[in-house]
Amino acid sequence: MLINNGFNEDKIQSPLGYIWSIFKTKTIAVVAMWLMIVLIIISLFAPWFVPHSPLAQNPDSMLLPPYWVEGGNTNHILGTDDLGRDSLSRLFHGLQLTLGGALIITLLVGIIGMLIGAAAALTKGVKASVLHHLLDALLAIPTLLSALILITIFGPSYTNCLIAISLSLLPQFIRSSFLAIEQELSKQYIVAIQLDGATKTRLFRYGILPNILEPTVTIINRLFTMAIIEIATLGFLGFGAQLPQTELGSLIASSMELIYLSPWLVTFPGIAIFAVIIIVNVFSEGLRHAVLEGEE
Amino acid sequence: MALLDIRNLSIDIDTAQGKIRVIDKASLNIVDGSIHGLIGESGSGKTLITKAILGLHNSNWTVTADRMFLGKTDLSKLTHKERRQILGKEISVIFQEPSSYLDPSQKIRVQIESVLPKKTWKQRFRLILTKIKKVNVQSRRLQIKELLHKVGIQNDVAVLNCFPHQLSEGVCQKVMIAMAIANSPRLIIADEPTTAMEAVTQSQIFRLLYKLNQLNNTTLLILSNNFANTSNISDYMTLVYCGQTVESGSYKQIMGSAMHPYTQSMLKTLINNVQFNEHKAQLYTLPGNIPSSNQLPIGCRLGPRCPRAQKICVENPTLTTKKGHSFRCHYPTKVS
Amino acid sequence: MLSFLLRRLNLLLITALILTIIAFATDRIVSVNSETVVNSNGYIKQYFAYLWQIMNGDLGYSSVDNQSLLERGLIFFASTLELCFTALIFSSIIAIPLGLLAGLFRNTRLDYAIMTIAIMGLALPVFWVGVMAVLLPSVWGQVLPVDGNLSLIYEVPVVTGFLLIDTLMVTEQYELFAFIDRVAHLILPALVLSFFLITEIVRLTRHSMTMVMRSNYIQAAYAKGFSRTKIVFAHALKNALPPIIPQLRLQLSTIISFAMTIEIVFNLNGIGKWLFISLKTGDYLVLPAGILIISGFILSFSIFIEILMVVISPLRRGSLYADK
Amino acid sequence: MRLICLLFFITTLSGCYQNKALTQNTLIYCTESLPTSFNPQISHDIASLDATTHQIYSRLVTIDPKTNKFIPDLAESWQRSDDKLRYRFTLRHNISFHQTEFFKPTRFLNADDVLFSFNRMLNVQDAYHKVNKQTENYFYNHPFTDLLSEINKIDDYTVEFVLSKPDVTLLANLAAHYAVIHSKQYADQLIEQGLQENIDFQPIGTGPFKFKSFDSNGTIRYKKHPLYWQSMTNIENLIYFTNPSATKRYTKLLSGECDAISYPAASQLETISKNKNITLNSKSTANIALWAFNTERPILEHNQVRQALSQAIDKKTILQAVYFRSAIQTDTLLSKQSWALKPRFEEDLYDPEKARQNLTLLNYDFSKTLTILLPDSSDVFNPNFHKTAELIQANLNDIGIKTDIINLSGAALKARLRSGDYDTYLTGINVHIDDPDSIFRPLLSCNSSAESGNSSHWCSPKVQVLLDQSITESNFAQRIKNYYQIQDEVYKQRPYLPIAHVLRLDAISKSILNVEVNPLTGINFQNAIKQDLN
Repeated sequence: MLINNGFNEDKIQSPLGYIWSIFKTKTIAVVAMWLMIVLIIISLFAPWFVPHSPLAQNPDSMLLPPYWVEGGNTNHILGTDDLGRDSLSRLFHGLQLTLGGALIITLLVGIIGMLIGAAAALTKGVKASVLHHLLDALLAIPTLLSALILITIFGPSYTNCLIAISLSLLPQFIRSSFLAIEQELSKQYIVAIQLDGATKTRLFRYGILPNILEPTVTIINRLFTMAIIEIATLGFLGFGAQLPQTELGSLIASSMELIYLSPWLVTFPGIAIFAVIIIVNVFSEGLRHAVLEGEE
Repeated sequence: MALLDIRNLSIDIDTAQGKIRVIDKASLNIVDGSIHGLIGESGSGKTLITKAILGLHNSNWTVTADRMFLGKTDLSKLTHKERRQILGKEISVIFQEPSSYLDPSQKIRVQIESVLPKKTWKQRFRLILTKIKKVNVQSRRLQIKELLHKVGIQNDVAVLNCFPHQLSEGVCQKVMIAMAIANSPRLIIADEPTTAMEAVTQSQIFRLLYKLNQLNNTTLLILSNNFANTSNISDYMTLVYCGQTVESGSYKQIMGSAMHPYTQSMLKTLINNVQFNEHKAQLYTLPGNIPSSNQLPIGCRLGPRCPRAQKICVENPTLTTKKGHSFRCHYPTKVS
Repeated sequence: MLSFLLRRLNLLLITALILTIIAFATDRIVSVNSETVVNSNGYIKQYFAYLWQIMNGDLGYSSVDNQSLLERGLIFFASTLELCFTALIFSSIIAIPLGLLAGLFRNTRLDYAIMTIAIMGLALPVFWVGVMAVLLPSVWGQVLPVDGNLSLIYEVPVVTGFLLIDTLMVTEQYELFAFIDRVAHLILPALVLSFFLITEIVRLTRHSMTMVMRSNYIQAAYAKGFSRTKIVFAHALKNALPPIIPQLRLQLSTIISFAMTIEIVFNLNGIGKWLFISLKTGDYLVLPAGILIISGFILSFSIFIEILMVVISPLRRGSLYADK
Repeated sequence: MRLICLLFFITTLSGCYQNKALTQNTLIYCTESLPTSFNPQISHDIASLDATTHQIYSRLVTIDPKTNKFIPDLAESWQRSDDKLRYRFTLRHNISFHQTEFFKPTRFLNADDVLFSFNRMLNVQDAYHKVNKQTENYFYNHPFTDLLSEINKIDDYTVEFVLSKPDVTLLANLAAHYAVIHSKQYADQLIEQGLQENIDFQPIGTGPFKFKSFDSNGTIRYKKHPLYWQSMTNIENLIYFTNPSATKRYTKLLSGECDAISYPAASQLETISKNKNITLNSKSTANIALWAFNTERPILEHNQVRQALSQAIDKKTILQAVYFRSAIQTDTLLSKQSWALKPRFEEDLYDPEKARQNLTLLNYDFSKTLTILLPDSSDVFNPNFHKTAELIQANLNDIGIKTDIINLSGAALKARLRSGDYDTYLTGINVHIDDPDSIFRPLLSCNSSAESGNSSHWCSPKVQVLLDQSITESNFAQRIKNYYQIQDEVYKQRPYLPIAHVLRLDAISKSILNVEVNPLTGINFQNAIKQDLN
């Protein structure tokens, strides 16, 4: 049986198009992608989605269970907290802070880290070695500790928590992007570009950037995951978002004492964090596979 | 008598863009005791053919063949276990870049030992005895030493105690050959054994292979992209283009009366090297490029580049065989 | 070998110096915050004085209970290490076989199943799992302790700081019960910490195994007619496992970071809880002490691993002679 | 498969991890906070009292929990002189102090010890008077100063208390937590060693349990005092463990790691009362949660404004959401048990509409944002300040007042209080002595600072005079009258909005019997017995 019947007159697909065509075949990853888009939309436009204001108290319906449990009602799908505030609305707002914060951090750290990493990889001598040792030292400080230091200095607040997490994740990201770029630099075609007399920027833009897609997807995914976990952790410990703000971690912390009375209040935010991380990871894993297969 | 007889071997690979037929009806007939050259440009599918012979293909390959016999065993119908009995004992393989084909975490000694025939229980018992009583039995050490000497490694002790990354490519290849001949197989497949080696080492290796063929009567299948180099030691040759075996025959038949335009073009490059051209004249090549694997033409894959191609070439030509000289071409012509 | 050691030591020194500068800066800033230090000396002079203090093993004293921060910090850190170590063993036992299987049967259902479990491990926020574990006793009854280092019944004097060892030293008094109690207290937190570690180890093992199984020498081994089992055990494992260690080393600071959170949630007396409680009570001086203890450990441990790898792995011995 | 093995392993291991032989004679009490010292003379917080009063020390007299009458303790008997100015106490013989690693008593308790214990508080010249800087402590020498003129040793086993004026409260004072008896011999030994500070941190007493160790992780260990003169418990080791999280404490009670816990979270009460293995012990206290108005702020200067704001607060919801069942709604500073409480028709003020109208009438500036200051951690009198603040915020929002919640802890909070930079403050007061003065003085006295209680910065000369008069007032009826007047004034001026009187709660495993809880002097394990439930 002949498979290639007729001359293949399709245009040669662009690499990105090719990756996309591979990605499309991975159903789970595509589903994850759509879920991610939904999540991002929710976190961007949370105030327009929620049925109730996250701060609106209702003394008549305190500690309602979710609607499928006896005693719950459909007005509050996920029930209410101890002040009668709607859990679903608070969850959406929590997503806005947690997921939104993580996105901002990822974007910020991603760009800055990539630039510094590239600069470190492309320069040699004193500058690079100073950067190196500084990175070594910073990497030896666990992110939670550096976040605690920065928050102690600046004082606890949501913004400061984002800044602290960015700063504590930055060294890790620089290191990973540096390693990825350096690995790429040792390859033959980079030498060829260098021999062409390309400038550093040109080398980076055309030689390196298109070829570190796979490691970049991995480290950005990791960065994002860590950012979410850190935001929630700091929120939980009381160093992040302060109380009226409904960050997911601080939601869990503030409902902890109610765990025997209304375990849903602790369960749902945790599941939300869990789901967000799973979705992002499945998406990026699918993307990574597509990139890998595309390169093969 | 044919040691290896393959007819109409096809390999399809599943990719994201659908199935691609990478090997299209390749045929290979290797005479016992001969040196057979399988010649084609890089990416023409030589290695794929050997992988199919060895049965080392991935799960997303579909291998079909009308006939695939090694001596009297049908290679296409072997179970895993039966195949393992043949590999290493009846067919051995030598690869290009030999250092990467040696386990980096084991010393050469261990690696060679592992391919030697399995110890019987009696031998093992003796081995234990040696350790206790220092009884002098004919040890494996001696066996290994002999092997290494056979492939021309003199300082065997030093080499045996090395890790692969401490040795040069040439020595590694010799070790590989030593491991390949350890079980005196009937067929040795050498997959571009000299690529990326210095000229001196290259000729050493070739001489070694030639010697093996002459002394032990081992059949050799040498895969190469270098027509000039390989043709010198080959008794028979098969040319591959884009997964299709285009022509195959004895040295004399190929060199003297090549029928396929691709073979002829190869010969032209060879002859042009021997006879001096005019000053500043262009060296001969076929026009065009090798198509990429997802853009293969139908029918005769040389079609778009063939100087004699016609409409009918979009169909795959049938195999024509005359006195062991076979080719696939709609318009075969002998060039004087 | 000697020159290699010297070079490593040199790197260690420079990095350690940078760390002391960071710790010094933190110390100054938090001191200003708590309005205790008025020092007219120049910063450089102050820094050298601080450095001298550190060299003498003096990281200052707690402003709350006036105890030596170094001593307290080290005792707490020992507990943290114990947790990390238990979790590491725990997760290695589970994750390495899983990772190997996933790498071996890459892109099969088995692989997907294992990787799904692995991703879940990362996605579960540790503090949340810790909070949910609080519900266990109301479901299980008196089965597993969910809080604290050791049952208060046992009085174990601090000898090494590692409770697992210290409890073994009081067997005369409590037989093995103190030790068993300690192990029981470690189970839940170590399990939670292993979630993250399992993810990491499965990923690393799988990747390493995939790389090895794709490599030429495995192809060669197949061509030699070796059975799959023999190939995996004789060639693949030996090459796939060592690269995991340095990779895991890079995760050390993340692991400790997670362990610190777990300590706070499970109320374990580790360095994380110590820092947390001290910060809450306004004892900011623990921060520079914490930096020096934790980062000092991570640094020296990294160097140790690097040397160890050079000793045990033939491929890396090349770096003894030249930087590649 | 692996998971099943693991689970199996865990269950087998955990099944035997608790050793019955060791747990049998050990009682673990999990508390909310650490004691500040081990001397109830200088530390009056409930955690310190729980850890010391009944466990380490004895007093001359105690109050029978059943009859509420004074019964002898270290004093065998006492006589009052006819002029009601002299009380003569005969001490029990053969009372031994604790023998510990740091102190080996060579004699029994005698009059010197009693004299030393009281002189430390009363006599400014005493070598121990200023030890541990407790002179700044408001409560330190207050109850006795005006009451006693001198204490005399008649003989080794007789002590005479001479009052400056006739006063019936002496016995009550001697039964209070601060009247514990220390060892003079130990004090002398410490002076020799130059370790005077240790008297409050490595305590020696005559109580049923002797102090063994304390580490800053929050563990206090006591051992049974083998020479205790009263009936003995079967508890050899008494361990206190501090964990601020109520959920954690309850979890540990369930997992068998604690035998009793203090202050279970209000939200757990329902679950606890359903649990058959746990007894819930609740006692009403005078501890009160308050919302203080900073009267120095121009916007809150007017008492009508404070009244109106009080009307806007829905206390019922606060009680429901924050306290569940662990408190009683109140509108007075004094608890119902207090003899000085002025009976008043209990009215629920809550009327937001009227509050808004009143404020509008008063030309209240609605555009101003009110600040609500609150401590970061919970306290005995309020399990969740922030939630309370959020409810208040919602209430005020209903009548159109914007609020800002400011959450501070430790030093930052103190500094803020000192600076007076806040409009309102969520606070409360912990009452140690069953006397109205102990509530009124810190909250209302002009001399009391915001840190020590008067966070309203309210100073009324009239109330101050009444306060000072009442302490020295020997006529009980007059005293009550004075306190009624004070209550009227407070009600009118509203420097504070009282929210709730809190219950003292302890959850105790059914395996522990005979635990007594006195809301004023703390928990008592003297007669506690641990039994095997299985």
